[in-house]
Amino acid sequence: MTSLDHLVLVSALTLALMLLFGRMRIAGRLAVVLYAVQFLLLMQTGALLGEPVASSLTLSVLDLQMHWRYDALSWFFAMITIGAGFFCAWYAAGVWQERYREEGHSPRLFHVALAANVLTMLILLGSGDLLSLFIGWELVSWASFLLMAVGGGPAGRAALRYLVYAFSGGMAILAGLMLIYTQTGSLDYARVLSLLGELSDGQVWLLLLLIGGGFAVKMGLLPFHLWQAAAYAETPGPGSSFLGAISARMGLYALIMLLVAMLGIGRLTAMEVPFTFLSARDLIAWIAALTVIIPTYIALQQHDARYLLAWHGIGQGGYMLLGLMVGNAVGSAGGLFHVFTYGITQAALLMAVFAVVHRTGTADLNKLGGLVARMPLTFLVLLFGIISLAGLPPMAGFVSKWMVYRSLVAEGMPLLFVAAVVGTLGTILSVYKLIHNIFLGQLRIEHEQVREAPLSMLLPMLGLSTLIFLVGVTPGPALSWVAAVQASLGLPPVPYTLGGIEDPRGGLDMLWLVGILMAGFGVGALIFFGLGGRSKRVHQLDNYAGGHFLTADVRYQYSDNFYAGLMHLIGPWYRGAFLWLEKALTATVAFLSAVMNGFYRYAQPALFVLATAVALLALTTA
Amino acid sequence: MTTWVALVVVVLMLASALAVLLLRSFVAAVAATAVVGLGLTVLFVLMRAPDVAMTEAAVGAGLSGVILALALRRLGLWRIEDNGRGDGDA
Amino acid sequence: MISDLAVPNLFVAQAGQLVLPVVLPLLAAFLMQPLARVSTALARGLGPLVLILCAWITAQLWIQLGDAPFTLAIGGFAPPLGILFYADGIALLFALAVPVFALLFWPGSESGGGAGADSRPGSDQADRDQAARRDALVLLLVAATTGLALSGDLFNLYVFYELAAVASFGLVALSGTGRAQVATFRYLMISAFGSVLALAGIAILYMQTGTLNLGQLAQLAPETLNNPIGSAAFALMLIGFGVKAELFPVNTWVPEVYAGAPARVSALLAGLVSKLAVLVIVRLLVLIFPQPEAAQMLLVLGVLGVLTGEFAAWRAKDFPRMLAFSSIGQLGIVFVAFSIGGEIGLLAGLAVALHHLIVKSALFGLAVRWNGSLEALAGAARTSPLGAALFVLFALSLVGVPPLPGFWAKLTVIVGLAERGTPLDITALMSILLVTAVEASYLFRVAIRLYQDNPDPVARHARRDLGVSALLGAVLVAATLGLRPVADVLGAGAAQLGDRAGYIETVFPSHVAGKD
Amino acid sequence: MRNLASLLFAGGLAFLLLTLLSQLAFGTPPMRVGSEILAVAPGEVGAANLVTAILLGYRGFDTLGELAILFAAATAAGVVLGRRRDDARRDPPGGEVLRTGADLLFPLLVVVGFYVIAHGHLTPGGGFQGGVILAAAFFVALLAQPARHLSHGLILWIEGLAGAAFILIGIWALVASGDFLAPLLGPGRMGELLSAGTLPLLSLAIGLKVGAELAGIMAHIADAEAPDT
Amino acid sequence: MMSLTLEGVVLIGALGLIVIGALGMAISNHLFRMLLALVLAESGANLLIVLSGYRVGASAPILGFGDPTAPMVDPVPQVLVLTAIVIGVGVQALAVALLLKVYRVYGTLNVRELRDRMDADVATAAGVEADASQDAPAGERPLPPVPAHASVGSGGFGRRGPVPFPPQSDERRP
Repeated sequence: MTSLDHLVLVSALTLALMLLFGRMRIAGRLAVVLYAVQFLLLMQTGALLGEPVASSLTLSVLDLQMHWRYDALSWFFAMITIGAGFFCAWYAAGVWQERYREEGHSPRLFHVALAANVLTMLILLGSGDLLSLFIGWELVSWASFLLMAVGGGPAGRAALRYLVYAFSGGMAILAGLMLIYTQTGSLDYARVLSLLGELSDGQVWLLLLLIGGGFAVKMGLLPFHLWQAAAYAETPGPGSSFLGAISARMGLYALIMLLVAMLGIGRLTAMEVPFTFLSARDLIAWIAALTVIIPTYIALQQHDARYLLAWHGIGQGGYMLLGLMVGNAVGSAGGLFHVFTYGITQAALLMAVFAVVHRTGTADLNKLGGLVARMPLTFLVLLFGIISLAGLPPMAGFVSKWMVYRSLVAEGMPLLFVAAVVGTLGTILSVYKLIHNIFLGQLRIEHEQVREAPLSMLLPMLGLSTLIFLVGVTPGPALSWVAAVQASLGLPPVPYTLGGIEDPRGGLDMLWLVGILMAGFGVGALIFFGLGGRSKRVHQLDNYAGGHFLTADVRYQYSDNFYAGLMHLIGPWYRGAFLWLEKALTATVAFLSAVMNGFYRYAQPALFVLATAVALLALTTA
Repeated sequence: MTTWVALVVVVLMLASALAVLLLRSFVAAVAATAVVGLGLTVLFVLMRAPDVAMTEAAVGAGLSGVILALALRRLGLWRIEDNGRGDGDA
Repeated sequence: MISDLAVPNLFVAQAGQLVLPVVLPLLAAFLMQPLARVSTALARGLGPLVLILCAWITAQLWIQLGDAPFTLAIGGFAPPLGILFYADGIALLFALAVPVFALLFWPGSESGGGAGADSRPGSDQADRDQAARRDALVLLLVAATTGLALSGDLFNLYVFYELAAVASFGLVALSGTGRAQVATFRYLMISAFGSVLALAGIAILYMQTGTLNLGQLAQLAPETLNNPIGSAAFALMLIGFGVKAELFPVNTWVPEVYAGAPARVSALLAGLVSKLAVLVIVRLLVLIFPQPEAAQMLLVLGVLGVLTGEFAAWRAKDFPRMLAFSSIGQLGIVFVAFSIGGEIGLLAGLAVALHHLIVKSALFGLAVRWNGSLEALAGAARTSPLGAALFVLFALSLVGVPPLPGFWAKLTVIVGLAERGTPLDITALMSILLVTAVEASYLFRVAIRLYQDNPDPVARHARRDLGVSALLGAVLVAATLGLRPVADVLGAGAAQLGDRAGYIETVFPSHVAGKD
Repeated sequence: MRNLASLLFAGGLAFLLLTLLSQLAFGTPPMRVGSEILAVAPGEVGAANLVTAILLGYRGFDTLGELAILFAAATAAGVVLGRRRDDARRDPPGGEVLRTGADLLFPLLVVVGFYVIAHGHLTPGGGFQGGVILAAAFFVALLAQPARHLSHGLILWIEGLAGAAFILIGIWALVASGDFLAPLLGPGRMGELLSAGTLPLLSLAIGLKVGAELAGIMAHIADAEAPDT
Repeated sequence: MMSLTLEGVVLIGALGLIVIGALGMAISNHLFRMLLALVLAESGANLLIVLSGYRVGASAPILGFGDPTAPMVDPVPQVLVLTAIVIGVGVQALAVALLLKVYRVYGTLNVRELRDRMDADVATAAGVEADASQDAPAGERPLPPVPAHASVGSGGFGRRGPVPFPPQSDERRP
């Protein structure tokens, strides 16, 4: 039994216990404890800095060996996974779970789904060969499907759509694996690695298309992104946070394995896209950039806070891949680091939104407003979150995004840089919409009695917010993990310091930056309070406009249809393109299905028998 | 000699078989089927298979015809003339 | 005479008793209707009793004699002259599975004759007669399928095949609806046409070799059948025996029949009978037609079956029909697998076939109650949660989700195809992967629907059907947990199944081998 | 369009089968099994009619399967046509001539049938042929008087017991000699009525079974409701 | 055929029967004629089997029936044919029984009329009769509706959840 075995066993135990006792009230807290134990066990494995930790379990099927091991990359993703599981279980453990039960859902099913997700992801991350990678991949897909589908109703439909995408992707991956298998005769990483160099460019392209495409589905990379927003947004609260924080990153993990660990950036750079001046790396980087831009602007026009954040999740994945495709120390570190910073950010944001939903019953941005007075702490969490999401100092998201930008500029990719900035612009606009429509403006009359989110939900949110801030101020420790991951992947490790990175061409020191920021705030506060600091708290409607006193039944401030002008300006050009693709595929399947059905409904089957007999006989005599 | 007999029988048999498909009257078609059975019986005899011939005579030409004819009655197709319902071949 | 010999001969396992699992159901079937006139209870109990006995005999023989393949010359006539039973591991496995599955899906009163659309309140006597006929037909089906598993004589195989066909015609017609009768007639026509072609194939084969014994045919095949004539004979027999095996162009009867027949009968036909027909084709392929053309035919038809079946299922509107189309697709995969040949191909084919046997039977068991349109299934999870959970389990395995057995079976097929790697194989591989995605889409559309809210869901399952499905589900889970031993057993079975020389050696022990 | 396609395919089938089959040496079969059986059958089984010797001896198991198929067809026909309205229209009874003819023909056909059955191992004929004749006798009686209540029960008993007898003879052989359907009672003297061991018994069982089966089927079909129009 | 031999003639007869039977099964519009065609094809197959055992100049395989010195024809195919004939007649009888039943239910045996009536039957009984197929009328429809899962989030970009209060921006665009 190695430490990895312990980890997976405890994770499996979590699943089993949730299956057995998930019905009980204590289950949520039990899950929190168990995730904490898993986290500690993971810390103990030492996979980050030392040698990869292998599992003692091996399987062989059809002469194909399967084994599992954790290296720094696995450790990094597993840490985020378990952490997300921990915080989401915590969020779910108290009031949320009881409300969920009252609404006629099964908390047990939810806990089971969450535990299954964590377990399967841990298995996937430990895969030591391509077959176990595929199996882990499938397991994760189905566990996510379970978590998405437990909500029922629209969640079920969204989950089904996800399933079709994910499973098609899985089949593409299997096809790619078989391609590798026919070429190398093995599915073992080491052996495949040694033989992969002999593949022709055409074969590598095919491989990229099949395996990369399959992995890209999970990551929501263009053009396979259509499923993600609805599926993530419709999932029950903590589940949605969990999925948003880490689930799609499994796709990134697998893509890293394929693109960086197996093929290598160098090979990608050397491969030219036929008939163009682009290399494969440029192509992927541009896909990533488009993935940043398009979903972000789609997020801008969402009217549902959950969907807005879910669409962002797709866009943020683009940054990560973009950073990795730059391939230098800072860029790849930025991409990897963004996995972490974005994970905690998205979890906190979704938790805040679901806290609002918990209290008000809606996530419709057109039906909310002014809640800052009622839910100040939630507001604070959301504020921290959106600052981080938008990539502004002093939050965690700033550090990772800055690293990506910087590497793009430093490596001479100005167009991609512009694309990334355009994406960030959209992010800023849309997160402003988010916080404005929920917390600012006029409080709705029906929300007059709304209270702050319950403590059991508030605590994990606040914990995550603190983490966002702390990582923002002192990214050093987290960057040390990233550097270890880079080392294990064979990338140049990022030169990190406690406050950021060190670079002769311009480093980053968040300690200084935050210090200056704080100093600015301090000066402002000094001025304010020095000048007396008088303020008076009044009710929002204790006011008058146009000579009339305000009444609560009239809306003085409209937040719906936010950015209508901007939307009009941008136009609808990008709206239908990918949907059209999806519909065309569906219609093709429907048409084929109708044809096949017609065959089986044909009234004179003897004709087919006759025709087949003739065909087969002709074949034999020919 | 037997070859010529066989040839005649085969020609007769194939003609009857075509008649089964082409005749509009089902009674005639069933009769043609029985003729095919009889032809088969002769061929079996020629091929030194008396047991088979006997069985074919009893079954192919006799029993099977009876069953089919009985079915025609029950199906309301027991009409010698053209029934005019387009039930024939297309 | 009897008193001395009866005891040792009947109660000590010996090869001669291998006929009993075929003969006893026949005996019971012959006596079923007269017995029903005498005592209804006796007639009702007779069928299950005989099945248990058959299973017991087969199991005994397997335990005591089954280490190596053995033969049984019926009537004591030396091999090429008389009819031969050949029992290797796979044959015995199927011979054991037949009575067990027949017992599990023994048609009860609710799926019996009375449920038809045009059923009128018949007299008690008529009902009892109908029940006796039904039981007799199931027993005939059992005898026929057991015979298919064991027989080592080409024409004997044909006879049992026809017996299985005729018995299943009767069983399908049981539901009594007009649609079922039309479906049965259509089935009968296709089947009979196929039989004509198969007979022509047998005639050609006999003309070429002068024998019907599979062992001797295997001996003679390399010199006499490895030519266009041999391939043509195989093509004809493939079409003939393919009808029940749901081979692509001769499977147009499948959806109507499975939708029209009582669900338990569909379970037997889709699960069991089709597998035995596949086994016959595989025996022919392995023993008599090892030439690549034969395997290629199977591959092409299998791929077409996979594509048509799964795509058609995508649009099916009712539950049994969806299962029927899915069954066509799955059997297509079985054919593709067997066409790969070699040990891996046989292993893959066996794995997919056995997996499909378990899963599709169980799904049809669920269809006893879920026999209507898919829309009507909304919310069915509320009335029968176990049924819905089992459906999800079976759907997962059918689609091929690790670590369920369905995944390993499919993976074996795919690896086998990839290893051979001709363009045709790659096409087959891609087709299988493509339709698997389609399959997941339609199966889980249903799964989601089962868990929808619906104030008026369909009736719950009868305890028996649910029990049978749960049992098969448990077998599936057990196979998942004990993957390695199962794989070993199957591997050994596949090795035996593919051992042409061993077959010949078993039928004609060494010194006769050179005999002409 | 469909007809054209069918014609083309049928033509193709004819052409292909002809080219294939013309390569075979019809008229000079290899006879691997056949000649061996011809050589040993008289001694092993003792039937003068070698076809019967094979039918009931070497390939007796096929014959059992065939009986089962016939039985299955009869049973299935029963399933399909099993329910009959009591008020359904029946055919009118046959005329005087037919009835008298039937009365004469019935015993004659029965006797001939049994004769054919009994001599199956000596001359052409046997269980099947005789059985068909028995069925014909039965059918003639039916034709003459359709309204007469058919004794389904009797048919059931005959077919059940005859089939059971065939199997029981087989099992007797299994018990006695260890092989199902092995020839018992010795070959006897070639050419005599009571020769060829159990073959005549089997032949009788087949005859009765086939006769009952076919009679049952015909009774079912004749008994089916006549169309209302 | 170079010279006219018995086996050649019979071969042509057998093939002719099989082909005519197959043709008949493929082109018949009437189920009864289909059955007759099947009978023809079966006869052809039987003839082919007997032919495969025929030996030029041999006698029937019955001892003491003909010339005792002459070789005999192969008896095995004859046995096979005996079996096949009986199987054939059984199947044929069952088919007749089915036809009677079908005719009683639908009043026709014409393939097209039958299909129309079955479809009508299903259409009227849709939702009422549990074991009737819901599938049948589909053949007449041009194309199936896009299934539910394909149109999730049909607005494209996941505008789901509660119905937005004002009409949404894109619907107001000029």
